[in-house]
Amino acid sequence: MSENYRNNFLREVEEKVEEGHWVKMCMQCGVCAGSCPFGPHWAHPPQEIFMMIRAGKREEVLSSDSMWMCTSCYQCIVRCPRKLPITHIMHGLANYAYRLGLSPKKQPTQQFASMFWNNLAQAGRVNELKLSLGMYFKDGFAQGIKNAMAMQSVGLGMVKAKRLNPMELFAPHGVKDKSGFHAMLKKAREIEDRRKNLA
Amino acid sequence: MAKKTFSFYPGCSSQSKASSSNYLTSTQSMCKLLDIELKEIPDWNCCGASIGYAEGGELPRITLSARNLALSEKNNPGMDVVATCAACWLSTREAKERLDHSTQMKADANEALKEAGLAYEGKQNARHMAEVLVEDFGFDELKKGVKNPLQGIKFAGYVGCQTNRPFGIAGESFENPMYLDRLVEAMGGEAVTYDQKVTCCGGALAFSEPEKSQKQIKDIIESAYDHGAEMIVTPCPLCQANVEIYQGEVNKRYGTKFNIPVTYYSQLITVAYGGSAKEAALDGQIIRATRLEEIAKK
Amino acid sequence: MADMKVAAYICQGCGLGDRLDTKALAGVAKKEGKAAIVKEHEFLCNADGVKMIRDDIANEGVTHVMVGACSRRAKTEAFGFTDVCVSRANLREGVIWSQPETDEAQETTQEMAEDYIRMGCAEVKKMTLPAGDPAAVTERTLLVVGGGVSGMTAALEASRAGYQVVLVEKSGALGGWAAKLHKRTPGKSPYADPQETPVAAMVAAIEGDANIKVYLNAVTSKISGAPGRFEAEISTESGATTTEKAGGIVQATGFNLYDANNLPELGYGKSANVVDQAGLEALAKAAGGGAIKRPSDGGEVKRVVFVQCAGQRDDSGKHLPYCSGSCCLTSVKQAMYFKDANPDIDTVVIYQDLRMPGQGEDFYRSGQTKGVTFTKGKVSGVEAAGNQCKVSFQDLILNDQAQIDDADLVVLATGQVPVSGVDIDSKLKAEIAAAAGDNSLMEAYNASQQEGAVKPVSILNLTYRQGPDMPQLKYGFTDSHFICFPYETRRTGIYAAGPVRRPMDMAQAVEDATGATMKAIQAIENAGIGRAAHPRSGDLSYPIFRKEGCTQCKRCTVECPFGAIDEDEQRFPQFNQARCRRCGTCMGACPVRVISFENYSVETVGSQLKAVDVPDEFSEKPRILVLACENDAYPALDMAAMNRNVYSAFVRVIPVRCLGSVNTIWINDALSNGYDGVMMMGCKHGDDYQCHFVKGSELANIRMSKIGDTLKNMSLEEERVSTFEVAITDIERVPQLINDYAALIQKIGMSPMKGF
Amino acid sequence: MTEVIATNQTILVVGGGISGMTAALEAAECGKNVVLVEKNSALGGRVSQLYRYFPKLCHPICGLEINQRRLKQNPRIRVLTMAEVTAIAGGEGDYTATVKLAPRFVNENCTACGECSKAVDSEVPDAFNYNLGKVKAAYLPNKMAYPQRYVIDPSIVGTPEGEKAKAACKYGAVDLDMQEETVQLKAGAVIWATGWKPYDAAKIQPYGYDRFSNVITSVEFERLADIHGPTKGKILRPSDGKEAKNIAFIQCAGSRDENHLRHCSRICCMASLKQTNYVREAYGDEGKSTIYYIDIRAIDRFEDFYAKVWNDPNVTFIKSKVAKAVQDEKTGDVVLHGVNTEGYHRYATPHDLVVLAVGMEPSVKGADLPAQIVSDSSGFIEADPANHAFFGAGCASSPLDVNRAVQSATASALRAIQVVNRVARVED
Repeated sequence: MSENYRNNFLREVEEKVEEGHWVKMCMQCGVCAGSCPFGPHWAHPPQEIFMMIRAGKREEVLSSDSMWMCTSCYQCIVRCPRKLPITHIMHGLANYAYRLGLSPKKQPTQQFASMFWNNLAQAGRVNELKLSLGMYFKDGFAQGIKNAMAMQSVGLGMVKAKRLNPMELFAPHGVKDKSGFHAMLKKAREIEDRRKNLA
Repeated sequence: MAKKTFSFYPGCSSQSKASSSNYLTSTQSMCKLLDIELKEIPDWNCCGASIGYAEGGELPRITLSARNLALSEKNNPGMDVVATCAACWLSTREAKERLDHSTQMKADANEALKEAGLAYEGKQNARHMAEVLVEDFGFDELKKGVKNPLQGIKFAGYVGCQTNRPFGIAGESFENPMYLDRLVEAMGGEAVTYDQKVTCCGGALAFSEPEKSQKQIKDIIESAYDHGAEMIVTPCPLCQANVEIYQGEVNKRYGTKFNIPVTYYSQLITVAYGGSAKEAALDGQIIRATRLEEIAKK
Repeated sequence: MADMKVAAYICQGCGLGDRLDTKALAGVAKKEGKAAIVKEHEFLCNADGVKMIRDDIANEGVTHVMVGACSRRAKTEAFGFTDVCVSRANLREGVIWSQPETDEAQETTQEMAEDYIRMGCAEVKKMTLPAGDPAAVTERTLLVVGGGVSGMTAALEASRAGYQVVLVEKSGALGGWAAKLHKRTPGKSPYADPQETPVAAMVAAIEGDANIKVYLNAVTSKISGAPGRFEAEISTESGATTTEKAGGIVQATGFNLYDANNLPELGYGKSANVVDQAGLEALAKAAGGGAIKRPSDGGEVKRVVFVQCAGQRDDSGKHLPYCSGSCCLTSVKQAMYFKDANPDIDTVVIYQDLRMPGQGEDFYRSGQTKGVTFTKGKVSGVEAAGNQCKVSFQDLILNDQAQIDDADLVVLATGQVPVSGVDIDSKLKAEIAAAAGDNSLMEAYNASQQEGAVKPVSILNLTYRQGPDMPQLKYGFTDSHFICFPYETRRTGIYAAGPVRRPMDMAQAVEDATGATMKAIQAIENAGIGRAAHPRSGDLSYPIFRKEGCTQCKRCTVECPFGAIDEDEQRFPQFNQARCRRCGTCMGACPVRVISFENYSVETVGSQLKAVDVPDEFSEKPRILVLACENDAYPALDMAAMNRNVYSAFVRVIPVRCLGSVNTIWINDALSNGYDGVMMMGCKHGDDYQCHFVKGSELANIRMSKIGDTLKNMSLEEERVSTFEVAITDIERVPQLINDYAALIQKIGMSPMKGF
Repeated sequence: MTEVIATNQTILVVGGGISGMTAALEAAECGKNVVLVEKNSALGGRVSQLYRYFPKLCHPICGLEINQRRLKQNPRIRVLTMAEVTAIAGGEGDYTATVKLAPRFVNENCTACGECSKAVDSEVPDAFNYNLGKVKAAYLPNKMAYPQRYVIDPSIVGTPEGEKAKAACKYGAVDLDMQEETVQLKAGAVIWATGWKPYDAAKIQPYGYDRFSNVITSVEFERLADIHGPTKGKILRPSDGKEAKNIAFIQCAGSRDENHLRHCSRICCMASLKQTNYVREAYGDEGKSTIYYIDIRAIDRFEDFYAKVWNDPNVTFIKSKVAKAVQDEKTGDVVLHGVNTEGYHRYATPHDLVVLAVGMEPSVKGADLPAQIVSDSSGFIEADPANHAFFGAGCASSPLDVNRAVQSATASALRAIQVVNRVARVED
């Protein structure tokens, strides 16, 4: 309890979380909470998360799955009377929680999000087939087959419309300068970690 | 009007045989008809979309777009960058704003780009194809080229999120942008008023939490139907894909009987300008846009 | 009156010619009105019509003009003759616009018009031209009581306008509350940071200003006189007393902070580390921009908690019920003291509603930018824990019972308590409350009257009959009750400024003091020419008092809403014209009718109501007298007429300055002259009173409640006299009231007093 | 040609609302000569369009009546209506103002008998009622109008309708040949009492003021409640004229918002609290009000008023900035969506009518005034030595309630008097 309402966590967020320095500007009007299309699914809406950060509720915030509800629709950003970049703060918190390993395990969007990144980071471009299959098989092979069967109609429809290419598995799209691309991302990560005293 | 040339950023989903390859095809046809030349950014990479955040983090994500912009500056100098995908445009423009706003961010990004032998200066604007149509042409100008007006077809202009917020098309409101409706009218079609025009389709959760996104999709289609739409038109590949391909799933989940075509503005223009169904990539529809096909036959 | 020559002019414009027999009206003016000159004109208010009247004044020696045309509220420029007495018979709004345009109505409409002509002629004959106060003098000096920012502002602004100033400050130095501040909240763009206080600069300006004479360690031990001729005895601590003359007074006596010792539950007095806002300013001053130390042990301050609304906005009845309006700004400013010195210090402001209006929002944002954090919560307690404090509160957003257990400093934002002297109405207020079943005030009052009870000390020590200080409005503040007229208090020529009027911050105090000075200077100028102040500004008439005949009943001295009337050595009323607002309440109060105005008197009204032709009781034409307040009821009748809202043709309306000026003799005369009913239309009274003379309508109400006996003696139904609260917007209600009353009269029947 | 006598000892007051009238009257009652310039056809400004004042719930036109009487009997004030200051040259103590006078097409012969209005058929939007209704194209600005003189709308001048009006006037008051005039006048000091305007509610897109008929502004609500308003004081909603008994008040509609007005407009909280009384007055216990707020800013004695409303069982307070309003096409009800942040409660609540407590912005931003004037980030005129003898008064200087606006106006009168007194001392 002694952390209660100390600014330690607020300072941590300001230092390490994308756009975290905005958190202190919230005036608790709640327009973000009311504007989010997935609002009802948030255990703690953005404005409440901001208050929790000021109240020093570190664990509760970072282990919450609320941030993972964000679909980047930007509704909150355009309505915020204090112009807080809420979408990015949510992404930033999610990313930070994930890096600390505090984010809820098996949070599906989190799995998808990291899968998506790894997918693009590999080839420089997204491989939609691998991505979808990856998603289906994230909970193991049997479940994967089930998922794949369930979505078969969709998949086939896509193939028929030439909008999903089985060959992607073997001859995927990608950037040519893979080494440069990888080096670039590696470097970017290094710098970010240095700036935010991460890792 | 004089020929226009842009540095083109198609994005992952608009590659050939990718989920919105029909967007690419119809865009290319549309540009031919409008005398727009698209110079693809060589060796462009994924923008990271907004979903990349978990693993990606801030700087790596921004660097992705920085690389594309750097490549464009290098290979397609003196042009605006134009994207067709909402997410690609948003990420690129957002990245550009942050890079240009923060000298440190720019320095850091360039430090990373150096590894790929590239440098970002910030010479070019990042625009969406819809902006080009609205701002560089304008509805009256676009109207002129119409050969086969889309007479009597009722469209629900579905703008969605990322072409609309936080930047949107200049002079448009976030809650009720009118440019798609005007575009539809310019092509001789009829635009219906409905209340889900800017509702999020939940694309980001389509894979991970389908029940959530499909609720969104249902609301959107329902409202479009209730207000008399027979076709939906959108500027965003993710919106298009979600709203079209999951209709079967939605019907299963909610016992509905939706079967409404979801098209791109580029397909409308191509058809209205006298392009063929093939040029408009109508064969790329999973739910056939028969009314458009009929007109395209003329 | 010597060589009075009455001329009556009857207009035929605006349909008067079509709807009325103006020839007959002219006949009435001549025969009954005894007008020497009577003229009709098809368009009286145009240049030609006005010229006609002017020529008669110039060439025919006309001294009294009766204009039979539109309402006295219309065409004032055209008919605003200043060199003769003018009465207006309201034939347009009062007759043809409020009566149906039908043949049946023709007869009663004409009768109405003829009566108004009779009334206009009768009235004007009783009027004389106000001569102004021959004794009018003025002293172009402003007395300012209180040397804080408000008082210093008043002094400097008055001097800049070319007036002399006497500034009296109770303490040994100028500056007041502001002098205790380390910094002030910003009063200008960009509203981002605390600013230097203006005290030093103002003190220097005052010392360098030959127009301003300053008395320190001094009080006003006695103030007598009136606007233009106040005399103030100024006593200094040393015991010396000097007398200063002044034309107007600004009272800027400021406030004290609410005593935090009343807040033990918030830890005050229990820990040296719990301070009020003044305490924090002292610490900040001591630190002189350096690190503020923890009072208990001089230790380093790492966490500060600001508790808003401490002992304010209190519904328990124990503390201040109001909001002081400036504490949120102050707490943010004080939090900045810490943040600007060392951003690592945590500063938390616990608030219920953050009240930083206007550009205060910028200051709020600036506080957030600097890292001050804000929590919507309600603090339940503060306890000392060694050199730190435990603050318990309900977090209203997160909805938990929370605690901050290591605060090095807790700052209580207590409120402003005005320094306003003696509540001269406390007994009256207690009586009113008691009548409403609440005895708390009466108990408090009685307690204050006990032997040895600490009596409040007067500030102004006015020698006024009605008490030594300014009347207080609420919670001890000497604010005006009016929204449109923030400076209209009940003491002409004396204006409250700054937090003694209303809790406020420095920026507002400066504005307020400048406005108060404006009013004081205006009072000085008005006094010089015997001109009335608001709301009858410019009025040169004043109460003329016939000493012989006065029974010394004191009603006038007690009832005057403005304390204008004192008592002389022989206990006769002593009128102070310059304090008088010309409402006529004294005239209405006087049982022997020895008080009157040149252009408004018992006769000007009495003669009108007697002039009305009252048909006999078989005519089925009752007569109802309407005495209407000229400020609200009369305009409402005009606007009702503009909307063509029809009302009974049996009423005859006489505008009065205020219901307070209504003398019961008018009621008696009306009834004994055979009127069937009297309606009195005045403004709302009570807490939210709308009477422009503060107490007029209330007094009238009290007087009329006593009229019952009179009616009994005349064996008349009590319904025959009724008072109504009317607002200026009642354009549909007023005609309805009239018609309902007319119906009621029909029901109870015609007055038996007719024809006696 | 309009004759205006003015010297550099004259005080020019720009704006004839309550602040301008007050500044002019206080100065004139101190013996100064004043020219009062008002761009509308009658004095009174915004307050004359209010039904009641907080916290007394008295009627603004009551004070207006007093001020008009003060004005009528004071020869030192010259009033110019339909007049706008277009330029000011010179310096402190010696200004020359250029004033543009728009034609009223009715001269001083007008007796306000109303025959011209009866004669014409064409109607124009009723500006006094925020265009909620229409008036004849020959009209009296309002029932309290000073000067009490009709106006012929330019739209009918040069048309048969205009001729009808002219023909109907027996007094030669209708003058259709009136031209725009420009006059120049001297002044020693200038008081800018140009007042405020309600923020354009259509810009607050989530509330759909431009799309939903049953979303109105707080100033429009005042007209609905007023006996002189388009509904004669009945609170009926625009879509279907149904009695609006369940009314939502949305605070900070434009104010405290980086996307709109950065400042807090100060009055809106009290205005909405006041308006809940209108609902009670009209419908008793059937009238329900809900106030959606961020902070209730009822400072000083206003707290009493807040406490009273707070204790009214028919009024609900929700700490929330409403996210979105949607009008139901069938019922006409407006559903408000959002989250009560006191403990996180999501709501989607239907109301008969939604009132936006729109913010206050200067009706002319400091930068747009025809003179060099220092103003703050919102365009309110600041007290600054660089403004020389230009003084802001009332809501031109800050978002203020009426009481504070009048205080400010009274203060500005003294500042102006200081200047002209200096001029006088030099001259004699």
